[in-house]
Amino acid sequence: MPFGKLANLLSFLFLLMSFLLIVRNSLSGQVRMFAIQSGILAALAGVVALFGGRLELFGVAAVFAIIKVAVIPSVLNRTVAKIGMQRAVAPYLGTSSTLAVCAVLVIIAFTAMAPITGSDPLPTADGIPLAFAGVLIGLFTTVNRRRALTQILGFLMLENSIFMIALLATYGVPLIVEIGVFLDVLVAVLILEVFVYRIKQNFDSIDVKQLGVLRG
Amino acid sequence: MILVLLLFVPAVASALIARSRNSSRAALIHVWANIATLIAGLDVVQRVYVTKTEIAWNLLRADSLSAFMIAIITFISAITGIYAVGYVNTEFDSSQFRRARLFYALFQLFIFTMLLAVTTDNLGVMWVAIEGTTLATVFLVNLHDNHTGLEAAYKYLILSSVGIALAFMGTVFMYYAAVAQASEIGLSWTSLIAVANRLDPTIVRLAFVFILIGYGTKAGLAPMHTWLPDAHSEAPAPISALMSGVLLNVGLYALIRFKAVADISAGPAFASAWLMRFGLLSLGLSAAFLVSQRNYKRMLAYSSVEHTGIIALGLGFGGYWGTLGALLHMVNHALSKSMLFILSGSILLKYRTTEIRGVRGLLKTAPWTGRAFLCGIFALVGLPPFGAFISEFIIFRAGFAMHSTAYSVIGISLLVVVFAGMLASMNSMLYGSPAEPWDRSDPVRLPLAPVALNVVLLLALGLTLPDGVQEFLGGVLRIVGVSL
Amino acid sequence: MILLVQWLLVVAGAPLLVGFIRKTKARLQGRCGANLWQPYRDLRKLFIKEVVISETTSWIFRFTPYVVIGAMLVAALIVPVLTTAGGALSLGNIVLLMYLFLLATFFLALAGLDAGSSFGGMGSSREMAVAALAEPTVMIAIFAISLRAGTTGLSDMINVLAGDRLLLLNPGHLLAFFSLFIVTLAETGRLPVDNPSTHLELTMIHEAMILEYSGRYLALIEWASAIKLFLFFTLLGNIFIPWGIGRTEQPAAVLLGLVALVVKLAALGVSLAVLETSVAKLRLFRVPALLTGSFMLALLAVISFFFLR
Amino acid sequence: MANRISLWLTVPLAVLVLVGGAAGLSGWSFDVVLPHVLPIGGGVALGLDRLSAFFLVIIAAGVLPCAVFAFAYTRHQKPERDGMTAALAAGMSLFIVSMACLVLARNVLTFLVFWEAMSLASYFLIMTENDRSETRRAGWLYAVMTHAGLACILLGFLTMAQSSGSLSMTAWAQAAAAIDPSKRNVAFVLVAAGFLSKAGAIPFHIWLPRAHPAAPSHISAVMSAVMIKLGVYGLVRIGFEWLGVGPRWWGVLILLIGAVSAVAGVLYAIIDSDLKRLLAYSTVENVGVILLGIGAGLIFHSYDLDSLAALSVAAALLHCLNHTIFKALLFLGAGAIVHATGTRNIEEMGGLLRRMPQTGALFLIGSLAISAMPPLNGFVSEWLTFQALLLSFRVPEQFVNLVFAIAIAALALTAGLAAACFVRAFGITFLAMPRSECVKQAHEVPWTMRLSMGVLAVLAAVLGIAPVVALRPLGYVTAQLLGEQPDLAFSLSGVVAGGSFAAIAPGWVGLTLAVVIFAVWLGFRLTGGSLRKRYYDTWGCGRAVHSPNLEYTAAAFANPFKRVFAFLYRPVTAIEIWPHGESRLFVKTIKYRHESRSIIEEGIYAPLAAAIRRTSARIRAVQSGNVHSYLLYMFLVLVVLLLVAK
Repeated sequence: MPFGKLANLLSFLFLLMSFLLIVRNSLSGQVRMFAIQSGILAALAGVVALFGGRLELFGVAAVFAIIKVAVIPSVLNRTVAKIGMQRAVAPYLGTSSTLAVCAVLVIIAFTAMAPITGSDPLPTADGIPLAFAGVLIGLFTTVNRRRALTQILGFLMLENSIFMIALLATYGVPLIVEIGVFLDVLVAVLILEVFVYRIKQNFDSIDVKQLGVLRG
Repeated sequence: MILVLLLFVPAVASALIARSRNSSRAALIHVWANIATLIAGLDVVQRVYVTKTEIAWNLLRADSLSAFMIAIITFISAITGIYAVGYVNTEFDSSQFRRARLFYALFQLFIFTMLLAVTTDNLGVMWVAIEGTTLATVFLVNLHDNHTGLEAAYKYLILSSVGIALAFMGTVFMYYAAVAQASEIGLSWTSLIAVANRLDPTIVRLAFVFILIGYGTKAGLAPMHTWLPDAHSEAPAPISALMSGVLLNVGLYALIRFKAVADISAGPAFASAWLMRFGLLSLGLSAAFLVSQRNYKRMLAYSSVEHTGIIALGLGFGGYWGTLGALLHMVNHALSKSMLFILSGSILLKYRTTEIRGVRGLLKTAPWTGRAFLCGIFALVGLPPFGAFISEFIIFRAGFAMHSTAYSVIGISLLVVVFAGMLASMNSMLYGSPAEPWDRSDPVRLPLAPVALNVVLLLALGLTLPDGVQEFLGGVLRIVGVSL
Repeated sequence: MILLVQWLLVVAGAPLLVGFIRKTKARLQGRCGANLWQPYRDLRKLFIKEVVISETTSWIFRFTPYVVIGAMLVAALIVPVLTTAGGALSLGNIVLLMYLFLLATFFLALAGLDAGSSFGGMGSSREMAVAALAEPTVMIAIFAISLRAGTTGLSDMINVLAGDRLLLLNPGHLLAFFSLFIVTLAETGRLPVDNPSTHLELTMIHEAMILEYSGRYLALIEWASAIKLFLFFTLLGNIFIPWGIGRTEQPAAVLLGLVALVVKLAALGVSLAVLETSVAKLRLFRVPALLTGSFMLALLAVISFFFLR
Repeated sequence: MANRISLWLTVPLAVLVLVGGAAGLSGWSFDVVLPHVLPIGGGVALGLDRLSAFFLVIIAAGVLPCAVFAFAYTRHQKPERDGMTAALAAGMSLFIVSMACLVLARNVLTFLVFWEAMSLASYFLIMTENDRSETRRAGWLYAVMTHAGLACILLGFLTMAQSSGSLSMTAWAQAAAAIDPSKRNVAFVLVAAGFLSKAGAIPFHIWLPRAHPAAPSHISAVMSAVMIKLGVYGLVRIGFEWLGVGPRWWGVLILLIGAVSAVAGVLYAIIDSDLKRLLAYSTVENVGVILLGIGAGLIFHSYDLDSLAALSVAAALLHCLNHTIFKALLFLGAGAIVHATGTRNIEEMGGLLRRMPQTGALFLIGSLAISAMPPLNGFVSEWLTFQALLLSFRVPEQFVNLVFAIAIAALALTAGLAAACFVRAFGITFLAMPRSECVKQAHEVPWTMRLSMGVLAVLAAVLGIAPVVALRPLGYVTAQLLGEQPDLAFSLSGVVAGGSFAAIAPGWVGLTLAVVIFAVWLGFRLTGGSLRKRYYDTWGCGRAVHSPNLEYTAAAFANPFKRVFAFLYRPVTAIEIWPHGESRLFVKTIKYRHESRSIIEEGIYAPLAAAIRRTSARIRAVQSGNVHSYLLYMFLVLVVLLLVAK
């Protein structure tokens, strides 16, 4: 199974997962989708390490798997449990129009990434547009979704896609930077947890729309 | 050696404060840490200026541009740190010791992350450090833990993290462009500059787009500035002074670093054009908000967006004068804005409201705070005796020299609108007769002294430019790749 | 020396001109009218009578008559009456003349306000309005004449104009004459603008200001307004019909100048009398329309000089 | 006690400026550059030449009496405002120094720094009595208008610096021919707009009638008499020196602005019943007259009729000096009245001539001078301006002659209206009976105030009688500026303009006037005519009762002008009638208001301010408080940039 084909398959699966994450409405379902997506990404990291001859990537893949598949989803689930039942808060765009927008975003991703895929010597180049589509979809989720937790998931999806692009384009960035990024993402999520909980206490619902007092 | 020491002091201080038992010990450690950082910082600047070369230690590296930033960071944090002690003592009574301790600890951590951002040579570590600054200040913005504090902090975190993620995107693409040329190349800025002329221009342009949006968010450029007014008006005064005065400059520092690379590979036209457009947009947008503003802390926050716009215009005009004007304007803005936020803290302590209508006859009730506030506003708005007038004059002269007269004309007319708006607010606050039961006392009187130092420096920058400083700035400009 | 003679002639002759105009007006209205020397008798009567002064007035009220007569007497020194050679002092040109008249009006208006009665105030306000609106016409008329004569000094102006044979056929010259004639009516308070012989509070402008004056002060002011009329008529006569006035100081030229002056003044006096009997007083807020009309005439005079050269 | 000492600081400063000016006029000149200060703009470059020296004399002539006036004026303030007197003195000294150095500035940055320092100092001085909200508004409007003026000047200077490649003005003069005309025209229009806003010409004058009444009287005296002239100084510099010889339309533009300012200024002054605002509007009028002279000079300069240009510039500068003297005298007079009565509204005044005889007499001299009455200095400069305009027939072009005709008509109308305005101002304030209680107890002001006014009155008389004192130095100034002596021949008493075009001997006129008046007065004394006088009531149609409300008020006096010039005032009449309770027919009180509106304010500035406020309100909707829209902005920017920035 040549290296390039495997990487493209995994990237495609990654994009599929992000689409699924958008469709799900229940918080726990979304967290589970995110865990699976991170798992796929960890596998991709392993594949790149194996074929690309980058041994230290195995370590990175392992750390990535621990943080993104185990630690963060458990933290998210703990918060979901603490928040308890939630009134369903419809996002700004319905599911069908969201998917239409995501399609457009994929096309934009392909046009934007044209120069990169054109000049990239590495076999994994074809996956980059897919990864970049993940970035745009992650960003769009934070815009579209009204619940704080889903916004955090959107942000995490964005981080994952960027890590994926790094993997596909340059077989990963130097180690020190990787660790720094993971550390920052972890701390960011922890702080966001605290805030979601604090919002729940003050506004008894995590709909971010109530946070609209500061104007002008 | 010296760089490690510079970073070591705030980190250790933050840890020590976290474990200290009473607030007076925490304050003591805090003040001494600030002074030590200032001394270390000035020593780095002195070394870089004397030896004309940079100091390097595997990951850390300080050339004249980072020495310039270190000087700003350490000086402003020392000034704000001293004032912070007075502010915390009056703001929090003894019962809220844990909150005061958290304040001091995060304050030192904040300084550590900023210093790390400017002293590291590795662009990835720089990104991590800048993301670190956001994380360090989130809880400081929400120190008072009320509804609006929570809202501001949440928005600040989400917007900054998303923005910074895009910046990392840009860094990855820049790294990709570099790897395509020379396979075994680290993510360090010096190596990037060395290979810059061989990079593929289209990829560098794409990377710079992400960098501009990402670090533009941290610097407060227009469409991405929306977190800034909320965060700076809700944070306690010393913190918003530090954020507005220095953190925005760190964002601009990252932009300057990447602009240097983009100018060599993709030609100066691309980066300058977009910087000018974003700069003018932030100037226009902030002018609209400053015309009739009701809250004086938000007024100062929007004026930060305005000044970032002016600095972006300066960088956009480029050439020797444009960049020199931008650097000088960074210093002027840092000094005047931090001074004004400190004073807004005192005003808040005395009048207990951030509404401009609520504050009247400041010159009568708190004479020294009032007079300093007057000097601050005049410095901020760019009136002659103070430095901002000179730097704006240089920037717009460069605008004319670079034949982008349209930008200069619109810029200057927007500055007049801003002047009208801020003067109206200042007039209603300083003059008039205060509401009846008023006493003539300056809150937080002693720690107000460092503000005088700010005024003196602003006047010095306004009236003269000693040769030593001009030479040092010439060195900085050479690093950025601009020569007379 | 000739200057002194001219000066005395003006001072003495002014009341006679007023008497002559009143006489002709009376004749035209079928009345027999007072004889020519009546103004002199009025002045002598006023000089003897006791002066009644209002308590509310200040020193300005008592100082104004002297200023008014002083201004008129100085003006008399400037205008060449019999000969153009006598301008020894060359005090000033026609612009100074207009300002002297404005100085007199200035003080008269102040005196009108000083008494504190509503008539004085009304008179001053209207007099100043008329004087202000007349000023542009005067200046533009002077500009028209100076274009033709190349100078604004009175005596040189007359000398230059006299040299031009076809002067009266030149449209600009005639237009300037008519505009200046209308201004004379306004400045000296003659009929279409202001009725000199009435004491009806609401219609009088010039008379209202001097309502409070009596005795020798009133005499001085009456005499000054007579001199003003005399000077305006000599100006009109000498500038617009420059022939007849003497060029040198010889007695022959001066006598010829005297004869020419008498003829011109008589003609102007009769034309004024005819005008006054045939036209009624304009409503106050129609006067600006009249003055704007005269301004247009003067402007046409200037334009005709430039465009019809 | 501290503020007494600080007041002493202003007087020596003014004397120093006077000495500098006098020395400069007599030929002493220097050029000094301080490289260490403001190094970016090439250091602080100060140079003294004859034109700067003349303006130094103007500054000193305006400031010295006001500094003396300040002594008594501030001593009677309430004690708790001690800090205010020291601030006032400090502000005044900074004001004097910045004006003096501005006149000496020789490069762009120095000029701009001192220009703004002057505006700042005057802003603080206006804000001394800041407990009134109208003062704060006036101060704000003044600061904003001045800053807008500075922005125009900055833009103009930068255009010139860019096209001539240097920051020093003298370099511009040499390179003027090489610069392409369109850039020079843009620079001229911008910088002229900036200077006109400082000089208070019509389209930019709205700050003047608000700022001057708000400031303490001696400060508004300095502002009106001196600061305005620096706008004129700038115009003369760029018109005749820095930008080289300009095209015709420069002069025509300034001439028309001057004509409009003169007429509109005096028309607004006539209907105003606030004494200090009335004087402020009359400053706009006098600036108009000065601009007429400068406009004529520019036109002659562009036709290379340099001797005529020198004559008109000399007339304009002489009017600058004269205006400084009599406007300072009038403002100090107004200050004395406000000090004595406490009110600025002339409707409430009356009968002050008996209660304040010396102030009244001095105010009368000021009124005569400003209405250009013969024996005083106003007449000489207005007469010279008339001659300059009348001499315009030597310009060959028809269109330009027509423009001059309009200018002459405007100047003449202004002269008439100014006389009417100051008859009203002096008459209603000083004559007849007092109309309010506070005016009844008015008393004469301390001697220092009267001294400063007296000095100015004497100066007005001296310059009126012997104008050669000012005309000779002006000859050298215009010679240095235009390389040509003005077309003037002047002996000790007489002045002859334009060859044999016009001659006048103001000295002799004054003398003969005095002699004739004395002779007539003496005549009565000697002839022994009936010198009997009797004091009795004013004639009131036979009714015995006589009270102040029978008097003619200021509004009534201005009514004829309001009717005739209704197109400018567009008056709004409002009548409210309060009937007695029972029936509509019995009226208790009637309130009649007849307010006029300013075309310029409503036509230009109000819509502009409303437009700015509307757009900014719409833009403010961007910060809607909703984090999703913030994220949306970032998302859109990213997408747009990806598609556009290739």
